[in-house]
Amino acid sequence: MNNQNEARDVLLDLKNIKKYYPIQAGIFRKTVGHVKAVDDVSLYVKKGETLGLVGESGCGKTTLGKCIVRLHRPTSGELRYKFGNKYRNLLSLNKKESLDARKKIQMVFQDPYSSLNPVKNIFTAFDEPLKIHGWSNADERKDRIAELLESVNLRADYMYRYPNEFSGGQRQRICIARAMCVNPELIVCDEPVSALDVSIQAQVLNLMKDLQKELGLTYVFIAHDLSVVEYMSDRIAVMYLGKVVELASAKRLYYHFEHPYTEALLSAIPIPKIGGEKRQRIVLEGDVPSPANPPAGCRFHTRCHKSMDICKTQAPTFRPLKNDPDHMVACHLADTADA
Amino acid sequence: MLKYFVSRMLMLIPMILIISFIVFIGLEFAPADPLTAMISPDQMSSMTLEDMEAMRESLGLNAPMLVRYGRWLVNLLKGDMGFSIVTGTPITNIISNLLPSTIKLTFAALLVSTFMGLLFGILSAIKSNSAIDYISSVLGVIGISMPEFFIGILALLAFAIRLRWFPAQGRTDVGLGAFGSIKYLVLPACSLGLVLAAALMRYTRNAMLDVLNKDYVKTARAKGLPEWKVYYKHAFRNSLMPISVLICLRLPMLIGGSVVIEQVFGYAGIGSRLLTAINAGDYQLVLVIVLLLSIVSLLASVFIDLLTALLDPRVRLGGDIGGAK
Amino acid sequence: MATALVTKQKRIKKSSLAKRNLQKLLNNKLAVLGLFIVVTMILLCIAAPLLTPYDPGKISLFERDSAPGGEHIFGTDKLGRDVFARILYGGRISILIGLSGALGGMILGVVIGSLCGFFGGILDAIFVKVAELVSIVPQLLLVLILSTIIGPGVPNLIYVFIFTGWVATFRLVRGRFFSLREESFVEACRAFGIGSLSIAFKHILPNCLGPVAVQLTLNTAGFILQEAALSFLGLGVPTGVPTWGNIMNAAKEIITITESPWLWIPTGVAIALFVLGVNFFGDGLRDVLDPSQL
Amino acid sequence: MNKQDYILSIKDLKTQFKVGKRIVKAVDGVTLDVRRGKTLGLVGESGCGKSVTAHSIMQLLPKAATIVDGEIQFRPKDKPEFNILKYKRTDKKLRSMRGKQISMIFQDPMSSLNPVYRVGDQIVENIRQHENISKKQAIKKTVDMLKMLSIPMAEERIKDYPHQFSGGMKQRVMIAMGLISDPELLIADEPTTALDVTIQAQILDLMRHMQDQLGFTIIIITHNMGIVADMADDIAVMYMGKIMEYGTKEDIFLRPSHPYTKALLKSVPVLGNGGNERLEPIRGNTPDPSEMPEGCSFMPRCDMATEACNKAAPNVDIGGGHMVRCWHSKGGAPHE
Repeated sequence: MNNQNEARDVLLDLKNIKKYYPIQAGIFRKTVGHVKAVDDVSLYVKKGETLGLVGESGCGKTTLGKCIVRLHRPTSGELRYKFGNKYRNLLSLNKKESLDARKKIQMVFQDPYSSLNPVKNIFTAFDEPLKIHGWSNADERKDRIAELLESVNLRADYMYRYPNEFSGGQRQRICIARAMCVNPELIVCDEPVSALDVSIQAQVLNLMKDLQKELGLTYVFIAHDLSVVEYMSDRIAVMYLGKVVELASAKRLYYHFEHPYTEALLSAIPIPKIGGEKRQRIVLEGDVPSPANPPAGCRFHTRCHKSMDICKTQAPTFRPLKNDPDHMVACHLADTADA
Repeated sequence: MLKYFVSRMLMLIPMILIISFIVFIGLEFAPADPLTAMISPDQMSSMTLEDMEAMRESLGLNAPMLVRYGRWLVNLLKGDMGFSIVTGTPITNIISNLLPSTIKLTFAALLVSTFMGLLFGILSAIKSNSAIDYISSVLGVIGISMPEFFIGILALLAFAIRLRWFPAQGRTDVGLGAFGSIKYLVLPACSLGLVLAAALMRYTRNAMLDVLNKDYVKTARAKGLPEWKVYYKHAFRNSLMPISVLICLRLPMLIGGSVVIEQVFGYAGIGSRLLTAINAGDYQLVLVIVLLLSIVSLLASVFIDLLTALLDPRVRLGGDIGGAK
Repeated sequence: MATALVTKQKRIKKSSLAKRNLQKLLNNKLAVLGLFIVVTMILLCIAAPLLTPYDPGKISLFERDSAPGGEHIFGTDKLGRDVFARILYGGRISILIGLSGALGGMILGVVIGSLCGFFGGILDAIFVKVAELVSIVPQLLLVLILSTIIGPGVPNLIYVFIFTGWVATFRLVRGRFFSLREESFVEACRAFGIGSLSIAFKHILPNCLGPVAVQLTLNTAGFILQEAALSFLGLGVPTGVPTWGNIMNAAKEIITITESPWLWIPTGVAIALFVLGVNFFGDGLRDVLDPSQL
Repeated sequence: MNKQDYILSIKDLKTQFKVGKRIVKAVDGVTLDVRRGKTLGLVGESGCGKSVTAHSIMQLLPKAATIVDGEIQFRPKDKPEFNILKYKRTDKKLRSMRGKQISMIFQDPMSSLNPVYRVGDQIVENIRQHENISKKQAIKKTVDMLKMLSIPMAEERIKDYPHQFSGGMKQRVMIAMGLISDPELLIADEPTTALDVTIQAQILDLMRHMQDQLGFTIIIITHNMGIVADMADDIAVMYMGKIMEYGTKEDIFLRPSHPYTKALLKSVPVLGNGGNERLEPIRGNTPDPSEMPEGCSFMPRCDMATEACNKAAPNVDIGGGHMVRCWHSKGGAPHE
C-alpha cells in the first residue's frame, strides 16, 4: 500500500473511517443504538488535487470532512497523512505533532456568517492562530495578515473591521484567507459557496482555484451541488447514507457513471440550459432512510430503480472497475474487477 | 405522554428529598431544643429533667443525624409534623387550617395575572406599535418595578380604607359563604397578581410577536382565514408553550410574594403564620412551612409543565423533539 | 507606511464594536432616561450629606411624626428622624445590596455557566440540578431560611442574594455556550489547535456578555425589590440600619398608612423609580444588543 | 394577445419596507404579465424583491412593508377581473381569494405547517374556509388529494402531526393544501430550496404533473437558473427590485439580452462541462437595497456601463414581448 501511495503521490489516506454517534434514551441516557454517520469509508487524496465529496444532507460528507480536520474523532479507522516523506496516522500523534498537523490541514466552513466571531475584528481572528503557530513578532503578523487579505482581493485595512461590516461573499473570502494563514497543505472546504448568492459563488470558486494553482494546495471539496463539485474537482466521491458509493474522475463521472444513485443524482440536477440532448430523468421515490437504522444489504436498494434480490441482503463492496481501476463503485451491477 | 408524565413525576422525588434534607439541616442549626418540638406541651410540663433526658434517648435524639433525618421524614409522611414550640399546638393542625387559604390566594393571584397578562400581552402584540401597545408596555415596566407590598398598601389605602369597597384587614372563613370570603380575597390576590401580570404581559407580547413571524402563520393567512382565527388558532396556541415556561419560572416568586401580601392585608394564611413563627423563634414550624410551600411550588410547576406538554404533540407523542428529519 | 498605520489606528477607533453599541444605546430614549434616573438617584444618595443636614439615625422626640413641610421636606417618622435623610442614606445601602448581590451572582453564574456550558458532562449535570433546586424553592423563602440560619445583617443579605442569584445568569451563559460551541468560528479555533480554556473564555464568553449585562440589570432590580420586601417584613437588614425596606416597615400598621402617608409613599416611590430606571436601562440594553435589530 | 389570456397583470408595483429610519424599496416598479395555464419563473438573487413581489400579490406582507403604488389585475375564469391592491389586506374579498383562487407555498416546508395541529386538519381547515361541506366530505377530499400527490397511506397519515413527516413529505402536504380548493394560480416561493436534489426533483415533477392534470397557472420563484430552465414557460429576471429582462424561456436562455442575465448565466457552473470553462463572476457585491444607485441599478457591476446608464434605463420590447431594461438594447440589438 505504501508503495502504491508513493506512486500516486498520496497526501492523505483514509482507511476504514467510521464515525458512529450513540443514540441515548431514557432517564439514564442508555445507549440504544448508533447513528452511523460515516460507515467504513476508504479514500485517498493526491497532492495538489481536489477531491470532491458530494451527497445529500445526512450522507455523512460533512462528518467525514470534520474527521479529516480532526474536529471529530473517528470511532475507528486510520487517517494517514504524509509528513515530509513519512506517513503518520493523524489519530495517534502526540501534542506537539498534533499542533503541527493542525498547521497542515485547515478547513473552510459552510456558513460564512457563523464562521467569524461577531465580537472580534478580523485582525484578532487571524492573530491568535498565527501566534499559536510560531509567529512571535507582532509586526510580522500584521504584515502577514495584510498580505493574506490582499491575496483574497480584500483591502489590507479591512483587518480592523468587524464581521458584520462584510457581505457573505467577503466573509467567505476572509475565511479562506484565515484558513491559509498557517500555510496549510490541505484545505477541507465544507460547502463553501452554498450560502452565497449565485453571482458571488463564481467569485469564490475562481478565487479558490487560483489559490490552489498558485500555492499548490490540495482540496477536499464538499458540496451537495454536483455542478459546483464537478467544476472544482479532479476526482469525485459520491456518498449515500455514510458510505461512498462511487468514486471517479470528474470528467468520467458525468458520462460513465456506474452507480444508479449517481445516475439519479445527475439526472435530478436542473441544468440552466435549454435544448441540447434530452436527458433521461430518474426521479427517486421516497426519502433517504435514517442513518440510525440503515436498510440491510445495499443501503440504496429501497430507492433504487435497478434493485435486485441480492441488493436486499448483501451489501456490495467498494471495488475498482475492470476497465478502469481508478473508477470505484459499490454496486452489484457494476462490472468490477473481481466480480 | 405517559412516559413523560411518569419520568417527570419520578424526578420530583429526589428534589423533594433534597429540599427536605436542607430543611432538616436548617433545623439542626436552629437554636432550639428539638425535644420541645416533638413532645406535646401538656406532657412536657409534667416531666422532670431526668425524664426529659430519658425521653431524648428513647426518641433517638442522640442518634446519628442521618438516622434522625430518616425518622423525621417518616413522621412527616405519616402526617406527624411535631409541635409548635411556642404555642404548643400540633403543626399538622396549623398547616391544615392555614395552607388552604394561602393556596387559594396564590391560585387566585395566578388566575388574575394569567388573565390580565395574556389579554394585554396579546392585544399589544396584535396592535404592535399602536397606542395600546405603547401604554401597556410602559405600564408593564412600571408594574414589574413596583414592590409588591407597595402596590398592596396603595390598594389597601384606596379601595379598602378610602373607598370601603373591601374589608381592610383580616379574613375568616367562619360563617361566610363562598361569596363572603371572596371579598377578602380580591385585594390581596390582585396586588399579588399584578407584578406577575406585568411580567407575563411583556413576555406574552414578545412570544406572540415571535410566533406571528412564523411561516405557519403566513400559511394560515394564505388559506384565507380571518384574522381572529389566525391569532387565536394558529398564533396563540403556539405561544402558550414559551409562556408556560415563564409561569413555571415565576411561580416560586408568586408563592414567596404571598408571604408579603398576607402580611400587608393581615390575611390569615400560612405566610403570615410563617412570619409570626420566625419572630417567635418557632423553628420547627418555620421549616415545615418552608418545606411545604416549596413542595407546593414544585408541584404547581410540574402541573403547568405537563399541561403545556399536552398542547405540544412533539412532547405528547414522545420521541425526540427534532422529529423525523 | 507610517501614514498607512495612522489610518489603521483611526479605523480601530472608528469601528470599535463597543463604541458603536454605546452610540446605539444613546439613541434609545428609554435607555437614556433609565440611565439618567439611575445615575441621578445614585448621585443623590452619595451626596446625601450635602443635601440634608440631618442624620438619618438621630432620634428627636420633639419632632415625632411631623407632616412634611417646614424644615423636614418629607416630614419625620415616629422617632422624629428626618424621612428625607433616611431615604437618601437608606438608598445607599439598598442600592449597594442590590448591585453587589447582582454583581456577585453574575460572576458566580458566568464562571459556573461557562465551565458547564463548554465542558458539559457530569459537572454540568450536577449544576443543572443544583440550579433547578435553587430556583424551585421560592426565592424569598430561601432568603428567609438562610438569613434565619446565618442571621441578619447587610453582608449576610448580600451573600444570600449571591447564593440565590447566580442561577439565572448560569442558565443564560450555559445556554449560550451550548449553542455557540457548535458555531463554525469555534470549530475554526479548534482546527487551529487553540486550547479549550482559551476558546471558552476568550472566544465564546465575550459573545455572552450582552445578555449577561441585561440579566445584571434584571437581578439588580430584583434584589432591590427583595431587600425592600424582606426588610418590610422585618427580616432583612437589622432595623437600626436605614434601608428603603426598613423605612417602609412602618407602613405595616393601618394607622400609619392612613395618618402618616409621608412615611411610606415617598420611599415606595423612590424604590419604584429606581427599579424603573434600572428596568428601562435594561430594556434598552436588550434592544441594542439584540442581533436581529440592525 | 387578448387580455383574458393573462390571468394576472402587475403594473408598476412598488413595495417598500421600513427598516428603522431607512426606507428600502424592495420592489421598485415591477410590471409583469402572467399567461393563463403557463408557468412563469421569477428568478433573481436574494434580496432582489422576487419574494416580496409574490407576497404583494397575496397581500401577505409583513407589517413593516407597504405597497405604495401599482396595480395587480387578477382575472379569474368566469368572474369579473379585479384589482387586488384596491382592497385592504384583511378585506373579505381578498380572504375569499386566498387559498381558493390563488394559493401559495413557501420556501421552508419545515416551518410552514403549524406544529400543534394534525396535518389533515390543517388541510381540512382550508377546504372548510371556502366551501360549505361537511367535515367528512372534506376529509375524503383531503385523502384523495394526498393520494394524487402519492403520499403513501394517506388515510393514516392525515392523523399525523407535521413533525412526523420528512421535509419532502411536508412540501407535498403544502402543495396539497394549496391545490385542494382547485385554485387558478399557484405561487411557489422557492419551493425546493430547503430540500435535497433528489427530493427537489420529486417535488418539481409533481408540480408539473399536477399542472397537466388540473391546468392551473404557476408562478415559481427561485434563484436557480436550472429550475426555471426546467419548469418555466416564461421567465422574468429580477435585480434590485426591478425586472431586468422578461421573455419566453427561449428568449432568456437562447437570446439573453440584458448584461445581468448574460452574466448570471455565465457565472454558474453547468453540469457536464467538467470545469473546462472558467466561470465569469459578476464583479462587486449586490448593493445595499437602501442605497440604490441612481440610474440603472446594475450599472456599478456592469461591464457595458456607459455614461447613459446614469439615468434609469427604459424597458424596451426587443421583439415578441421580449422586454429588456437596458440602454444598450435599444432598437433590438445591444450595441457594444
